[in-house]
Amino acid sequence: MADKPTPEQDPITSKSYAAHYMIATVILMATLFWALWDEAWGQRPWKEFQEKWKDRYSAFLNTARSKSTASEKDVEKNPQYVELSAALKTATDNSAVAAKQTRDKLDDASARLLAVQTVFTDRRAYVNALTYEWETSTSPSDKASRQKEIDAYKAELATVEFPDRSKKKLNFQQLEETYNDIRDERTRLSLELGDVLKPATDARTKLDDYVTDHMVDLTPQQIDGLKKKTADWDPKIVQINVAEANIVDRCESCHMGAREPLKITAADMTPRGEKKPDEYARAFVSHPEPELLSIHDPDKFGCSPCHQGNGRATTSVEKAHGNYEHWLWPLFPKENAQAGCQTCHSADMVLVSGDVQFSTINSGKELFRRRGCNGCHRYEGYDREPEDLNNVGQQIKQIESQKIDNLKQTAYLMKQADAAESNEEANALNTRAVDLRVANSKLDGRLQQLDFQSHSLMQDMKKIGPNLKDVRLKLNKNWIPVWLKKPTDFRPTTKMPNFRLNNHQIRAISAFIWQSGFTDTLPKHKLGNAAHGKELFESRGCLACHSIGEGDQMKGGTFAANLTRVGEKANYDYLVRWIHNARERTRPYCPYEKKDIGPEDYAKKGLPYQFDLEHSKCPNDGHELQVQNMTVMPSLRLSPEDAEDIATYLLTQKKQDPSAYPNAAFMDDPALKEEGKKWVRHFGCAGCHEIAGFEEEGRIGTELTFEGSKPIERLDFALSTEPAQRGGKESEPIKDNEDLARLPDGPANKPWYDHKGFFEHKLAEPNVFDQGMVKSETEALRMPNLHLSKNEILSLTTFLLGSQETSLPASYQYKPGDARHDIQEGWWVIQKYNCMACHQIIPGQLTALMGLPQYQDAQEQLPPKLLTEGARVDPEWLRKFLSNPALSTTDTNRNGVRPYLKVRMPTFSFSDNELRKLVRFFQALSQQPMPYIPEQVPVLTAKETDMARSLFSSTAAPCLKCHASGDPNHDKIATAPNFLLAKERLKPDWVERWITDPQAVSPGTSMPSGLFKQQNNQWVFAGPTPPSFNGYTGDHRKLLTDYIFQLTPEEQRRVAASMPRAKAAVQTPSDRRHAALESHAAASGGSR
Amino acid sequence: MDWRQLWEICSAPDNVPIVALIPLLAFYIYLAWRQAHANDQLIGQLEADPALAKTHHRKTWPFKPGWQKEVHVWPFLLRIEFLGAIIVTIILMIWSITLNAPLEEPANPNLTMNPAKAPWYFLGLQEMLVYFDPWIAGVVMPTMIIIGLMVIPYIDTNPLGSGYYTWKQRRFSISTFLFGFVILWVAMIIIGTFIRGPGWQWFWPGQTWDHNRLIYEVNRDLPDEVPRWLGGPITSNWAKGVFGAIVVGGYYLIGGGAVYSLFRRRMAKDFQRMSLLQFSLMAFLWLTMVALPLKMSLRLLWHIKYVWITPWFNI
Amino acid sequence: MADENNANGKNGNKTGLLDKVTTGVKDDIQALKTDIPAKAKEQIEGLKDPTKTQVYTSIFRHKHDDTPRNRALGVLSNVFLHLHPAKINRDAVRYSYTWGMGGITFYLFIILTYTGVLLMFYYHPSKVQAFRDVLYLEHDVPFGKILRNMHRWAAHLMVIAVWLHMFRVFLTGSYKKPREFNWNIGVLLLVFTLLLSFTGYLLPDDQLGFWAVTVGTNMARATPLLGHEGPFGSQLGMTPYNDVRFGLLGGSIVDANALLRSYIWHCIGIPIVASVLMIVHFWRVRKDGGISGPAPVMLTEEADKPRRGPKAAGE
Amino acid sequence: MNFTHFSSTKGDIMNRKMSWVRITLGTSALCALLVLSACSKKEETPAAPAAEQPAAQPAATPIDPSTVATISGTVKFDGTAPKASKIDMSQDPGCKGTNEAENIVVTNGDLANVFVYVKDGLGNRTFDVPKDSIVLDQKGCQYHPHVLGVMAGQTIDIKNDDPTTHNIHPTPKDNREWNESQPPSSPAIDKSFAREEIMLPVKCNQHPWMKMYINVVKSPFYAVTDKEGKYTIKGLPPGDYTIAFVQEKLGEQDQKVTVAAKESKTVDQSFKPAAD
Repeated sequence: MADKPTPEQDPITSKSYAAHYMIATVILMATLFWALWDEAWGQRPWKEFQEKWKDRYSAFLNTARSKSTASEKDVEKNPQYVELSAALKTATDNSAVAAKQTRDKLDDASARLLAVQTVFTDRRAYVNALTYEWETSTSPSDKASRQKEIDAYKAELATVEFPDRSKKKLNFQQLEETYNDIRDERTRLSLELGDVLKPATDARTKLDDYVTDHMVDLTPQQIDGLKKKTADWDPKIVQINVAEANIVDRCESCHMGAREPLKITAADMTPRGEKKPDEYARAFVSHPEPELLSIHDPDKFGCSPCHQGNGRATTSVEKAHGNYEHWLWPLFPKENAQAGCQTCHSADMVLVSGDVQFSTINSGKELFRRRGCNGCHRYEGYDREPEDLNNVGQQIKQIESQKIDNLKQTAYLMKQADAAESNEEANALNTRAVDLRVANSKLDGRLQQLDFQSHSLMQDMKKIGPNLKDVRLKLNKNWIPVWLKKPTDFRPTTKMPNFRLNNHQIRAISAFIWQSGFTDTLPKHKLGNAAHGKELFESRGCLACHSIGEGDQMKGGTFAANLTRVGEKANYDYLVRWIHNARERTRPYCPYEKKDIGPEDYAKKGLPYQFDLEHSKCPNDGHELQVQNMTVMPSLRLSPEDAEDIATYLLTQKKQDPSAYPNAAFMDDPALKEEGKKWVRHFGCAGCHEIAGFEEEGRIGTELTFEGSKPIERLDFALSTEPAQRGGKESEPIKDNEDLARLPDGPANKPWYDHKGFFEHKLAEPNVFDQGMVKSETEALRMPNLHLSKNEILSLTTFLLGSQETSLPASYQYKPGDARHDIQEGWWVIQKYNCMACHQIIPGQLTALMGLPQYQDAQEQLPPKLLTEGARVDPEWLRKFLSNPALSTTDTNRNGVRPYLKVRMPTFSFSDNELRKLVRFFQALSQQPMPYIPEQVPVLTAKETDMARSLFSSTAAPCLKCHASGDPNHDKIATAPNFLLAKERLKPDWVERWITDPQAVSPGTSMPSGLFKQQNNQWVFAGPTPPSFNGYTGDHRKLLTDYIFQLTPEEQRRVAASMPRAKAAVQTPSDRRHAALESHAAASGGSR
Repeated sequence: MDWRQLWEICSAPDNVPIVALIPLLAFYIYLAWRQAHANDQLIGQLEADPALAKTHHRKTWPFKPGWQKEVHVWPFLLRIEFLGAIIVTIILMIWSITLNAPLEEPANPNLTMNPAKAPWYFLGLQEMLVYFDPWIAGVVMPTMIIIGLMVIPYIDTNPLGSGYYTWKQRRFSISTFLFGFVILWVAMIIIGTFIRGPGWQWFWPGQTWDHNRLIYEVNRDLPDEVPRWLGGPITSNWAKGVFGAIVVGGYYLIGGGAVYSLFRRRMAKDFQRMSLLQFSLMAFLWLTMVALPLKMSLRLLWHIKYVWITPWFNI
Repeated sequence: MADENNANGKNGNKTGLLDKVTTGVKDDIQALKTDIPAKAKEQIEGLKDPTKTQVYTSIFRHKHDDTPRNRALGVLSNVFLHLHPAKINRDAVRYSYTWGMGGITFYLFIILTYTGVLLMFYYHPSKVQAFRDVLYLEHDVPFGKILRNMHRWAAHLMVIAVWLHMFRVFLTGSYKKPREFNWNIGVLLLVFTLLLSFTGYLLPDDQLGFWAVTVGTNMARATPLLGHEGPFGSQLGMTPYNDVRFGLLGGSIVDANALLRSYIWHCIGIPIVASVLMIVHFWRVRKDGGISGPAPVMLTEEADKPRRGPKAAGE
Repeated sequence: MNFTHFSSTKGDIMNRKMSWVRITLGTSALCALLVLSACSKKEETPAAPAAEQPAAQPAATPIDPSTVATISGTVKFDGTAPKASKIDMSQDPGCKGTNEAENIVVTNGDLANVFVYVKDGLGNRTFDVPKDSIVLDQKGCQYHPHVLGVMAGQTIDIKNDDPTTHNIHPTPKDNREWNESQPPSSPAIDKSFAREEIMLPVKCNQHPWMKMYINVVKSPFYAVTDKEGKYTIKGLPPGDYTIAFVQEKLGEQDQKVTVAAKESKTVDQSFKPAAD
């Protein structure tokens, strides 16, 4: 540098920095503007959204308006509208003159009031000020002088100039009076005006109401309002702020249409000429379920509690939706949106709102139970029976110890009392001692209740899989290893998942299961009639839960096993016992001793070897025994012969002969048994099955209650971590085509390193995260492949995504304490026993039976719909019916209410607990109060009875044509219940509603509508009435209802006798086939 | 080569300063080197020509008699300062507009981050945790660094090179500082940021940060590695302590000797100017600093974890 | 009006007083006609040279003609510019020599103070609020995001600038006599800069800060003597509940107390100490003879001659 | 034509214009607009987003009466006719009818009660719904006719000529279900079905044998075979058609037919007994 030539000028002082400054300043200014722009627009993309919204929504409203105008025109064509508008015109014309006069008077009064008011208020203010001085002055003289001043002022005359230029001089009092007078006059006049205008106003309201009531969409006026609102809209953040729940949701800053009263689809918002809805169009749609929003008012709930996402963020779509790395609550994907329901409704088994069913989340919840997920994974609220039992046990212990304490205390107090110094003290101590004894008696009562409960709960406990203690009695030995190899190979629709067992494990497990089973012998049965068995199987309702046939041929419900190949595996004698009463147990189990009790135990105590729900105490120690098979399969109250017929039929269901299975003699190898035990424990078989020695086995899986909010780092993607984060086709770890087809969104393409991706992959192929890893057979992932379908995985994923620890305050949780809680409890039982396979409980719900071909033409043969069951039946009757659907202790081989139905309401042996829950459920579902106090039905006079009878037997009201009457000949063709049941069974108000319009209560019922018509505010019979009705002014509907409720068997016979009827009833061909069965139906109605 | 991984690390908002630091440091080292080189040339020229040395203004920048020797702060300095302020403002604003400060999930004591990294400027210390126990890496070493920095003016007795860049006149001090700052501080930070992945494992740039990676690495202690001919692996705790003390003490003694030898031969003048305290302090700090890479190489190359094992502390 | 009031108020001396008042008022009106235009003219004249106004002269104590005197006064009479001398070494304005890093550091400190104070308006150092407040800043506060970004990035830049400043000071030997003490102040400022940044790291209460601080403070466990895991710590009765880490965090884990402590150190404690040290640092720069260079090079043979005073620099 | 105000609208004139065209179309069915509707169709295709349009019902395409063809024929039953099963109506003395089931009525090999209609080939032609209603009579506890064809929206008058009460209970798949009681000598019930549905079963719950089928179609080209198995479909414009023959028990059989203008074509069909 030193070599460089020295410049002439001193560079330090001569160098100019102007250019530097120039450039720097320009850049600085540019940066500042950039910062401003960024703040105003860059960080506020919603402004662009709102601009677009204004354009597109206005255009949409224009279209909507013309449509609305058209439909308004339609309404205006209506004669009723014309009438109303004519009425309006007349009323307006009539009142016009009077209204004008009154209005003029009113105007005049107002003007005069104003004139007085200006003077009066001024003077009153001065008086008030003086009065204040008087009030606050302390000396009497001062007060006196003030008083004088006030009086003088009040006496002064003030001039009031009225509108008509007339002047008046008034003192204060006159002024006040004048003022009040004019004011009263004005009030009177405005009331008068209202009266005058009333006819016109009323007519106007009627007209307006008529228009709104008759237009499906908004009226043009309403749309104009929306148009104006849209046009006047200034871009601004739209936010919902709920401080108590820390919700700040600005979603509506972009989703402007969410709460609009019109239905807006993405297509509506797509600009013309564009094929696909763009980002804006998709953002502007209205909420698809406005009804949901009316329950969950967004002003209270916001958006994010249901949908998640980052409600505060408005800087970009990704930020707002929370779809970025560090946001823990990203928006639920559209297809999983119902996961949001779990936030508050995790305790509800079935989510229904109005007519909207939340099928995804509902089926997720149901699958979780049905597929036995909770056999391995704990989930809060999904282990009710065992948890309740545990709870009850603890309470019992606590109360017992409290009782002992009380006794001790009593003894001590009494001793103290005896030694007390004074009588008062002794009495006080004795009183306390007595109180404690009474307290103990109360505790005894409570204990008894708890004992009942634990009895009930033992009864309620069910297992998802069959009892494996019975394998030796039940199964073809050689079949077991084949089944374990891959259950779906034998039965594609089985609930039993595939555990990917190797041969060695299969041998060991089968050996253990076989050797640990009961070795009791079963009573022998002779073979029955397979053809009759088939008929019974198809008609008695077995197909509600079971299916038969494979692939396209499959028919029946999916709740229980498919029986297509049952003949290959089952033992006939066991099958007969099972069909006759599946709950029948080989040996009772004592949870206290943890062993199965055999006849030898009973013999030791000299007791008969008898165990059932009434004999459920352990002979050894008196503890409650498990006396039932823990299955939900009910008893169909079949005769032993029928059971044999069905079993014989089922044995014919096979693809190969049972003897074709290779011999599995190794199952008797005792060495394998020990190893088998290890594997049974390893794979958690006891989660679903009852297995000897594993009755109290714990769960092997992780708890899933809050799986959705588990940090992503805790979900072990193993070698797929990196690929999942990056996405792309090659990131898909599942290679098996069958499993690949289970993925709801198909093979991975986008990055899937999130909860959804994990759940979906794990459910599609549970060992997917072992992919590429070297693991020993004990280390390998144990979760079995549940062979779920795409939709099932979608539902379960939704369920798990929603299983989050919520930050919402407790008040947001749906934990109702009232009738709605009964509904929650009831659904648990309803789903447990698959009631919905036969009965329609919520509108639109399909039952398994509805799909069967034999009911397509005979829908009246379907089980009754229970849409308004709670309103229909007396709860006490319902309880009786549910515990014994035959409604008879002796004649059980029939239906109690509808003997004409071939499908049979089974006996579920509900515990008292579950009976209570079910009864409450139906009452609550129909919004009926509990307890039910029956309505008093008035006693009919003889004349009324005669009238009712004559109507009842007339051809116009052929009630007994369909309803059973107790006459065996008639009842063969009856298609409706006996009226004699009504008194105990039904609620009178429901009966009235029912006979008016049965189609509204139970759509599709055989009972026709249109029996009554309304006349003079009375319901009268629509057809010709018997002559005795002439001059009767009462309500026919009420009369008939009262009559039904007072019907006696004699009266019923009298009605039947008076009916024109031929003797012989001929059966329809289908009836003929069931001749054998119909003898049971004959005795209908007599059971009361 | 996993470019995506590399990009992810480099573009992490908190790593941007480190990415920026590398070229900045390179630029300034170059800037310093250029001036030092020019000065050194000038010094050589002047030392060769004493006459010129008497008259020369002794700077590498041009100077003419009559030019102001001092200039007014206003405007000549302040205009540069203001310009600097504007430029810094611009840089900061653009940086702030384009890159958001990181904000991760809410703190969750139950969910450990992997890797859990200290702020980037402490990554050098965190890297030291691999080689030393926390009490050395986390407490002793920072203290030593601060003390070491603070005593620099008192142990650097070389009066030359005050107020100008030079290499020739301050080879030892500059090379020591460069070693400490660039190699031990900045390079460690870069290693901590770019090389250390999940589990604080060593990932070469472009290698995927695999959370499941397992590596075989068994570390031994020096006393166990004593060859058989030297008395075999030392087993007793007491002997281990003594052995370690000997090794460490030996290092400082022999090292001290080497430093003395170096100074006596190469920097005699500096050595003369130094008091015993100054020299021994300097030697101790210098040896301690050099000990770091030695220990690191023991660990990285021979998997030696501890040298000195006592019941109370391990080094 | 006034007359009327008078008349109403006092009824005596009606005529005499009225006359007096009338003439007085007339007189005033006459005078007003001449005075106001004159005053107005004067005012307009005065505005022509605003530097003469009292307001102006009260603020600026000197003229602004481009004279050496005024240039010096411009610096000396300004409290901010007063940090600088009136005149400096002609080459000290060279950026290639100074790198301007000290100034940039100071400027960044000012930015940090400014943005930091603004951030304090929105931030509550409590476990419940802290993270929400940061979200609030990010999404709600006008310019909140850029504010937070600037604070964060300026802090990172400041760390880098401090390092480079130290690097430059070392390379030019500017810590040498008489500036040894100021170097020490500088080292302390470096430490405080890092601490400022470190204490700020925890404040958003996110995973990043939480784990960085956890890692950072975990080292304190191993403090010799004072940490429960450090050498001799347990022998001295140190437990997780009384050791130095507990003192730092106000608890055995990083929690609400740690957040509050962090906040107070970050916003009050360290800034005050650092400001005081900065004042000393700047003061000493001037008292120790301005910045060290660029000094004329010294030759080896001159090394042991008595040093020339700083005033003689530039020869 | 009231298109003058087009010029006054601002913005995207084309779009507005088109929407106006549609509105005009939707509200008035003036023949004068027919030409225009053709034009507007051309414009519609590119610009038609799924956005809802005012339900523009294209007016019924006129059929040139001079070109229409006629299809007629006989439906036979191949095989031995099943004997009509007797119905026991004794349970209701009000029922006095021919006690024969009507599910397969064969006389001399001719199959009655087969519903014949043009299933395919009419394109998107629409037809006016006849104003006249069709009568369904209940007489002798049987429906007359047993198989009924009706156009969607056309009124069916249901009468009860029996001295007993009936209830009419259609169980459709694609229409709304209802079930109404009709006492003797009560006024006729007027009903219509909005959607196309073939072999929609109707029954009376009180008389289990009472069953009939309504066929709801969109075109007037349908017929029901008479006792001789004969049917005639008149007024068919020339073209290619699929004619479907539907019998309640024997199912549906299709035939492809081409008819020329003014042609009178005979299309016969025969059914075989069901497999079981």
